[in-house]
Amino acid sequence: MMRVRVRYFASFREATGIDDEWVDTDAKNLRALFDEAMARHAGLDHEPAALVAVNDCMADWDARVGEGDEVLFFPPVAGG
Amino acid sequence: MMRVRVRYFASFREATGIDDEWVDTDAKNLRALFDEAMARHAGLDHEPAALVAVNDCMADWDARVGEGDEVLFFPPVAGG
Amino acid sequence: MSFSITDGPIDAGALRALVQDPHCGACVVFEGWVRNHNEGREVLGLEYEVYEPLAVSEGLRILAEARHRFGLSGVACVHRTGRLGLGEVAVVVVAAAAHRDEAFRACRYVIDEVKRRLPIWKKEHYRDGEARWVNCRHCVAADSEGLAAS
Amino acid sequence: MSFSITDGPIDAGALRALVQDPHCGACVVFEGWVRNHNEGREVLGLEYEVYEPLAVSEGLRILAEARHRFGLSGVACVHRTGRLGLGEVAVVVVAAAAHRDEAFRACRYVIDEVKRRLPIWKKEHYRDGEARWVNCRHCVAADSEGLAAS
Repeated sequence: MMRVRVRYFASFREATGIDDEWVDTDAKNLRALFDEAMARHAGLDHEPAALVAVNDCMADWDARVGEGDEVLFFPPVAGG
Repeated sequence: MMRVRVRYFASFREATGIDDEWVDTDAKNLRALFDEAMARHAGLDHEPAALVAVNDCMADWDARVGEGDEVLFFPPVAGG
Repeated sequence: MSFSITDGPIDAGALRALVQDPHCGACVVFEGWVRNHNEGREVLGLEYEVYEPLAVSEGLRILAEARHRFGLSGVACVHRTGRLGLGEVAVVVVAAAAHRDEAFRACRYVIDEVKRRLPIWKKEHYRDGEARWVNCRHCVAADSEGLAAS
Repeated sequence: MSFSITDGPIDAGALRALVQDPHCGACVVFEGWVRNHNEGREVLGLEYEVYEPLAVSEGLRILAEARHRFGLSGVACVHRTGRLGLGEVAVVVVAAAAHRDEAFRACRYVIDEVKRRLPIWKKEHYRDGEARWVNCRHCVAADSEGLAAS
């Protein structure tokens, strides 16, 4: 079991109703961590174009989660 | 025999040493008119990308010449 | 090479000055403007949310890629955050190169990657009072307590 | 839609204002700058010769083509004539459209056609005192009585 900080942005923040939370998890990768977040937050849903970052670096969904990581869940981006 | 005005631009003007001239000609098209100009002006030479205009409209080299036309001989352009 | 996020008006002239270089014969500028319609709906304004730490580092990465790929002399980008009204400039990209082909391709590359990769989100506010996060498949239209009501 | 020839500095901001439109989400600007080298030779400056009556009518034709092909809202171009120093702006094209793809393609189309079709000629003045009409295969280098000596 490890402890990570999870942050939600834009529509994900509105769907969960929170900016961030501390989570105790055994998730083996970031995808599994997002699945757990969906189980906790009814409004949160899969977005195929969603992105994820760990400790301010863009990451792959199958990257592993580490103790104390700050994980950023980004809904599909729309700059410009 | 018709009388036309011929004008030279940029490198063509420098090659002929004149801005323009009146010419009596039987040239059947603009290409033939340019050939006659080359015969008169030793410095003038074929430029494959040269353009021609008649009475301020772009024209094809095989277009016919008319009495009183103003014919503009343009060396290869280089705007921009 | 310069990438920044601002909550005030973008000075496109200052950005252009950043890339000026006597070796360059071509400069291409892209400006994104807030337009009054999207997908058939009348837009009143929009707001951007930007996660700045990563937007800036990833933005600089995009500029470095463009410089490397296209042999650019200079390239710069500024993106707005916060609320914008109709006609305001949301983003500017400038790219300068010896010849125009590189400048056009680099400018296009940067704006395409900015839209695809940066953690920036856009919420449009419509005349009918609704507001919606753009590009978000599942999001229900948010309520109207935002810009559209102000 | 506006095309003009000028012998003074080009005001890119004024040109951009001409194409502003609340329907447009994208504006692409091309600027051609006088650069300090060409084909390996050091350039000190250049001069343009323009045959204005036809440059303007053909220029307007190019803008109309771009507008028709790419569904543009606004498009404009200004080209310099006469002598220019290093770094000066020789030509500006602005194209505004609902989306960026049309704006990029239209801006590129206009500058490509301007360079290909308009009766405008460019003479480069080099550090070694020579001057040469650009694009002119057979021209011998002209003597140095022009800009390079001044």
